[in-house]
Amino acid sequence: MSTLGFPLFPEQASTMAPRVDQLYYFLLGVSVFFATLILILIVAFAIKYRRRSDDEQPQPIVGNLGLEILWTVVPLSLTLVMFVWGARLYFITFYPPSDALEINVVAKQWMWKVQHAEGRSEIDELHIPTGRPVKLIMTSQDVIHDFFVPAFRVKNDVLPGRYTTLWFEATKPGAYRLFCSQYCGTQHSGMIGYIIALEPAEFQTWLSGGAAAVPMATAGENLFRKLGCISCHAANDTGRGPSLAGLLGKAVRLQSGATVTADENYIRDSILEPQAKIVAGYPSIMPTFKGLISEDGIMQIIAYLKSLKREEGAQVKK
Amino acid sequence: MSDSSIVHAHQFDDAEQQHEASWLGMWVFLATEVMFFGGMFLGYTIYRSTYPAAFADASNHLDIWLGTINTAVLIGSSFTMALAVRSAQLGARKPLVLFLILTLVLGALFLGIKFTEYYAKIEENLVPGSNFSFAGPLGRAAEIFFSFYFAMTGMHALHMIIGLALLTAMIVKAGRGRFSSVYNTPVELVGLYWHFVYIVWIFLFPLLYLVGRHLQ
Amino acid sequence: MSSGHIVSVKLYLAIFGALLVMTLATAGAAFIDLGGNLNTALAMVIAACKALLVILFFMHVRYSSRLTWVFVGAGFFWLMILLSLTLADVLSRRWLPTLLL
Amino acid sequence: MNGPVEERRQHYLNVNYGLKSWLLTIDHKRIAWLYLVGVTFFFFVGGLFATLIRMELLTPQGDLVQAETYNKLFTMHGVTMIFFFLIPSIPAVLGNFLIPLMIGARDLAFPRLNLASWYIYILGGVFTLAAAAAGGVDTGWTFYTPYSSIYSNTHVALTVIGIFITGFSSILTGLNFIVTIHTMRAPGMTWFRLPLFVWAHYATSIIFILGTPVIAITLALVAFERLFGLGIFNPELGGDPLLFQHLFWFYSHPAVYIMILPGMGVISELIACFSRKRVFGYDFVAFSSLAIAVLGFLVWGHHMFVSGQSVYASMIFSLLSMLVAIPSAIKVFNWTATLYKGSISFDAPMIYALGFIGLFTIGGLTGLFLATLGVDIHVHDTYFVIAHFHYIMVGSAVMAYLGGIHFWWPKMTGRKYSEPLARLAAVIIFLGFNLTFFPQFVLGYLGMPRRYHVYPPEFQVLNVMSTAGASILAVGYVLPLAYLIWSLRYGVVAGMNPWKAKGLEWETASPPPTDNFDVTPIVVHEAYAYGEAESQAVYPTGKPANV
Repeated sequence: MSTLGFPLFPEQASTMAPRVDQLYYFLLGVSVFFATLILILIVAFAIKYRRRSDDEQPQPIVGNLGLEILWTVVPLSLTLVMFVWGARLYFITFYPPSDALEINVVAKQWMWKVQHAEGRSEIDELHIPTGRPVKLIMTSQDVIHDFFVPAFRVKNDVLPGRYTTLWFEATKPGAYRLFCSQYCGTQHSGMIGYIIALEPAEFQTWLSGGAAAVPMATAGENLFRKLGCISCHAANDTGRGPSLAGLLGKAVRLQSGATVTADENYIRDSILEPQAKIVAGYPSIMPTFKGLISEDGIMQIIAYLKSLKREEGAQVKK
Repeated sequence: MSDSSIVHAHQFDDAEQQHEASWLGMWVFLATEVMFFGGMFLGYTIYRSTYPAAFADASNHLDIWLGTINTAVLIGSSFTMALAVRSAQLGARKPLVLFLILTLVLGALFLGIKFTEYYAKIEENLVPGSNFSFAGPLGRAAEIFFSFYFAMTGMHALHMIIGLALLTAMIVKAGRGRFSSVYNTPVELVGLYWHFVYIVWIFLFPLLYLVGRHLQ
Repeated sequence: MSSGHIVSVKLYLAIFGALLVMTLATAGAAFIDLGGNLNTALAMVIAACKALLVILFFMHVRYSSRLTWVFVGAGFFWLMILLSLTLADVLSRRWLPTLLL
Repeated sequence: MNGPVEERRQHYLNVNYGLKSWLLTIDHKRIAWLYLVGVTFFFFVGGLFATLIRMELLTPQGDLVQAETYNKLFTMHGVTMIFFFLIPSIPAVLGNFLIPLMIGARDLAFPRLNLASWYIYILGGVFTLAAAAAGGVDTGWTFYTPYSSIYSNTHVALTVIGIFITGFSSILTGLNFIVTIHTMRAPGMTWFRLPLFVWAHYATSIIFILGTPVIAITLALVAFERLFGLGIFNPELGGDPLLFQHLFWFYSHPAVYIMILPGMGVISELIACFSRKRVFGYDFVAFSSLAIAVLGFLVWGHHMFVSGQSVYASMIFSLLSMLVAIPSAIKVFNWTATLYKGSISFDAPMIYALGFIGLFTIGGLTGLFLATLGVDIHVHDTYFVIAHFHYIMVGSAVMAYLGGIHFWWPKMTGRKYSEPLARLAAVIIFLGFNLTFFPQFVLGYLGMPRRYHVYPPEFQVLNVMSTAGASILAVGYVLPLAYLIWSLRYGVVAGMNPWKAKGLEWETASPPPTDNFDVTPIVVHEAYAYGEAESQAVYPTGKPANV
C-alpha cells in the first residue's frame, strides 16, 4: 500500500514481474516523452500563432519530406524495439522450464479446482513453493476462462477441450490475488481466489498435511487398469497398442506420415478422439472414451504415464 | 439503378456515368459476398486440416452424381444467362426473354435437385443436432462437416432463390420491352449476380463432394 | 466499365464446353489417389480456372476498365488475408515454443 | 425553420414539409438528418447504460444491480455504442451530408440505397432494443463462444440478428461512398485535390465493404448454432474455440478504424480551417488513411495473445500491430505541424480538434502497450484495455464527431450555435473525460479485470474517481444537445461561409439547395488553398448565386 492508502502499482512477486515492469517503464517513458512533446508543441504553437486580426493570412506551407521521413523512421525503430523486447518476454513466459513442479487446474463455471500431483486438491486456492518454477496444466469443463495472477504479471486463457499451460516462479511468500479474466458468465467476478506462496519447507509440510489423498499417478494407474487400457497398451510393445512408457515429449510418427510431439494435448486427444491421430504401424481399433472418463480422470492417467517414464528405466534393468 | 430508359437519374451527368456507377457498385457488392462466403470457407479449411479423416468419410456420404449433375445444370444456367445479357446488349427482345426463362428453369432445376439431396440427408439422419447419427467412430467431427455442408449449401441456395426472384423481375420487364440496346443495365447486373452465385458453387462442389473419394 | 462489348456466341460456347469438361475432370480426378493433399490442390486449381473463365468472359471483366480488375482482385485478395493469417495460427499452434530470441 | 429576416430562398429543408417528405426522401442531406436523429438517440441510450455501470462500480460489492443485470448492462452499453453510434455516426451523418458537397456532385451515386441503409439501420436497432427490452443479452459485445452459442440463456439470437441487419446499412453506405468518390467528382477534382475528409471516408468505406460481411456471417453462424443446433463452434464436437475469435476480430479490429478514420478526416478539416493553413504533408496524411485501412486488416491477432493462439502467430500479429501504429503517428505529427506559423483561432470546433490530438496521442501510444507481447500478457482484459479504447472512442472519435457537428452546423442548418456555451461544453467534456478514464490505466496495470461486477476493495478509490469523471462527462454531453436544438430556432443566421473556410461545401448556400450547386463547379486549385486562391473552383457563369 502506498502512502495514499491504496496501491498505485502491483506487487512484484515472481521472477517475470520485474522484467515485465522494466518493459512497462520503457513503454511508459516513450509515451510520456511523445505525449508531452505533442502537448508542448500544440500549446506553444497555439499561443505563438494565435490569430491577431480577423483577416490575418499566414504564408502557406506545403510540407517537408525530411520531417515526414523523420517521424516515420523514429516511431518505426522505437516500435520495433518494443516488438523484439516484448516477443522475448512472451517466449520466456510461454516456454515452461522442464524441471517445473506440475499442478493441474480445472476451471468450471465460476470456480477453480486445483489438483496437486501428490494427490492434495484445493478449491479457489493454490499453494506453491517459492523459488521453484511451477507449471500449471489447465483445462475448462464449460466456457473459456482465464487464470490471471497480477502479482506474477502472467495470465493464460483456459480453453474447453484442450490443455493450456502457464508457468511462473514465485519469489516471495505471501497471498496473491487470482482472477478469472475472460468473461465466463454470471459469476465471472466471483471466480477469484488466492495463490499462497510458501517457503519450500513450509510447502512440503502443507503438502503432506491435510486428508490422506491418493497421489494422482496411483489413481491414474487404477483407472488405466479399470478402463482396460492395460489390455492393449502393455509394457515393451507386447500389446496391440503402442507402449506408453516414456511417451511424454517423444516424437510420434502417425499413419498419415506426419510426426507429432506427444504432449498432454496429444494424450488427451488420443483418449477422446483416438481416430484423429493413428500411430503408424498400429490398427485403428481404439474406441473413444468420451463420456466414460472425467477431466480429472484424464489428468490422472497423464500423471500415471509421466510416472511410467521413470519406471521404464527400472524395467529395462530388471 | 433507376428505371428510366434513356434519361439518366438527376445526380448523374450522363447515362454513361450512371452505367459505370452501377457496374462498379455491383462489383463492390460482389466483393462483400466474397468475404461473406469467405468466413465459412475459413471455418471449413480449419476443420478439414484438423479432422481430415472425418471430413473424407463424411464427404463420401454425399451423392457425387447428383453433385456433378447439379454443377452441369448450373453451368448451363450461367451459359444461358450470358446469352441473355448478350441479347439485351443487342436489343433483341425475344431471345432475351427466352434465355432469361431458360436460366430461370435451370436455376429451379438446380434447387430441385438440391432439395432432394437435403431430403435424402434428413432421411439418413445426417442433419446436425440431436438426432444426428453417423456410423463409425468419426461421428463428432463428421457433424461439423455436415454443419458446414448445410450452412454453405443452404446460404448458396438462399442466394439462388433471391436470384430466381431477380430473374422473374427481369423477365417481366423484358417482356414489357423496358430494355433496349442502349439501356440494359439491370439485366447486366442480374447477370453478374447469377454468375457470382455459380462461382461460389464452383468452389463448393470440390470442397464438399470430392473429399477423399479415392479412399472409398 | 463493361463498355457494352459484345462477345461472340462461339466464344461463349467454347467457355461453356470448357467448364463442362473441367467439371468432369475434377470429379474424375477425385477418384484417383494422387497421394498427400495433391488431390485437393488439383481440385482447387481446376476450380480457380473455372472461376477465372466465368469472371473474364461471362462477366465481361476481360473487356472492362482496370478499375474493375482492382475491385475484383480486392475481394479475393482480402479473403486470402483472412485465410492465410488464420491458418498461420492454426497450423503453428502445436509447435512447441522454442526459445528463439 | 427559416429565420424572419432571410428572404424566402428555397433550400433542402424548406423545399417541402411533412413526415412523408422526410421518411421517403432520397436527398443525401435529409438522410443525414435522419441518421443524426437515430445516432443521437442511440448515443444517449448507450450513455444511460454507461451511467448505470459507473454507479454500480462506486462500491466494491455488487449492491446497485444483480450480477446478471450488470453483465447485461455492459453488454448493451458495448453493443449500442459500437454498432449503433460509433460506426454510423460520422460517416452516416457528416459523410452523407458532406461528401457530395465536397466533390461537387448533386447527390450520392445511389440515393435510394442510401435511404434503404437508414431503414436497415433502424430495423437492426429495433431488433436490438427488442432484445434489450425482452431481457437483454449478457455475453459482452464480443459474443465469445462457447458462452454465447451454448451456455448463455439470454436473448443472444435476437441481438445477433439485430447487429447482422445493421451491418448491411454499413455495407450500403460504404458502397455508396466508394462509387460516388470514384465516378461523380466534379470536373477538375482530381484525387489529390480531394479534401482529406473524403480520403478518410474512402478508406473507411474499404473497411465497411471488406470487413462487415465477415461479422455478418460470423454472427449468422452463432445464430444458426443457437437456433438450429449446427455444431460450428461447439467444443463438444471438437470445435475450435479460437475460430470464432479469429472471424470476430477479423472485422472488429478494422471496425475500430471505421470509428476513428472519419474522425481523423474531420480533424484534418478543422485544423486546416482554424489555422488558416494547408494541411502539412497532404499526400502523407491522405496515404496514411489508406495505410490504416489496409494494415488494419492484418493485425486482429493482438486481441488473442493470451487466448491459446500459437506463439508464432502472436509474434506475427504483434509485429504487424506495430506497423499499423506508424500511419497514426504520421497523422498526429502532420496535424501538429499544420499549426506551425498558422493563424489559430479557438472556436469550439478547434477546441475539440486540439483535444482530439492530445487524447488520440495517449490512446495511440497506450495501444502500443497492448501490441507489445510482454506487457499484453499482464494487461490483457484488464481496465488498461478499457482505458485505451475509450481514449480512442470517446476521447478521439466522439470529440471529432462533436467538432464536426459544430463546424458544419451552420452549413446544415443555416444557423450559428452559441459560441461561449459550445466552448464551455468542450472544456467540460475534455476534463470529465480525462477524470473518467485516466485512473483506469492505473487500475488496469494493478490488474483489475474488465467486466467485473464485484472488485477487491483496494481498487475502490480509483473507481470512485472514474465515476466522478463520468458524471461530469454526462453533463458535458447534454449541453450540446440543448444549445444546438435551441440554435435551430433562435441561432444567428449564418451566411455561406461563416468560418471563411476553403472547400466546395462552403461555396454554396447555407443550407444548400436540394441539388447542392446551382452551377456545377470546375475545380482548378489544390485543396485548402488558404492564402493562395479565393476559391478552389470556378463557376462557368460568374460568381455562385446567393453570395
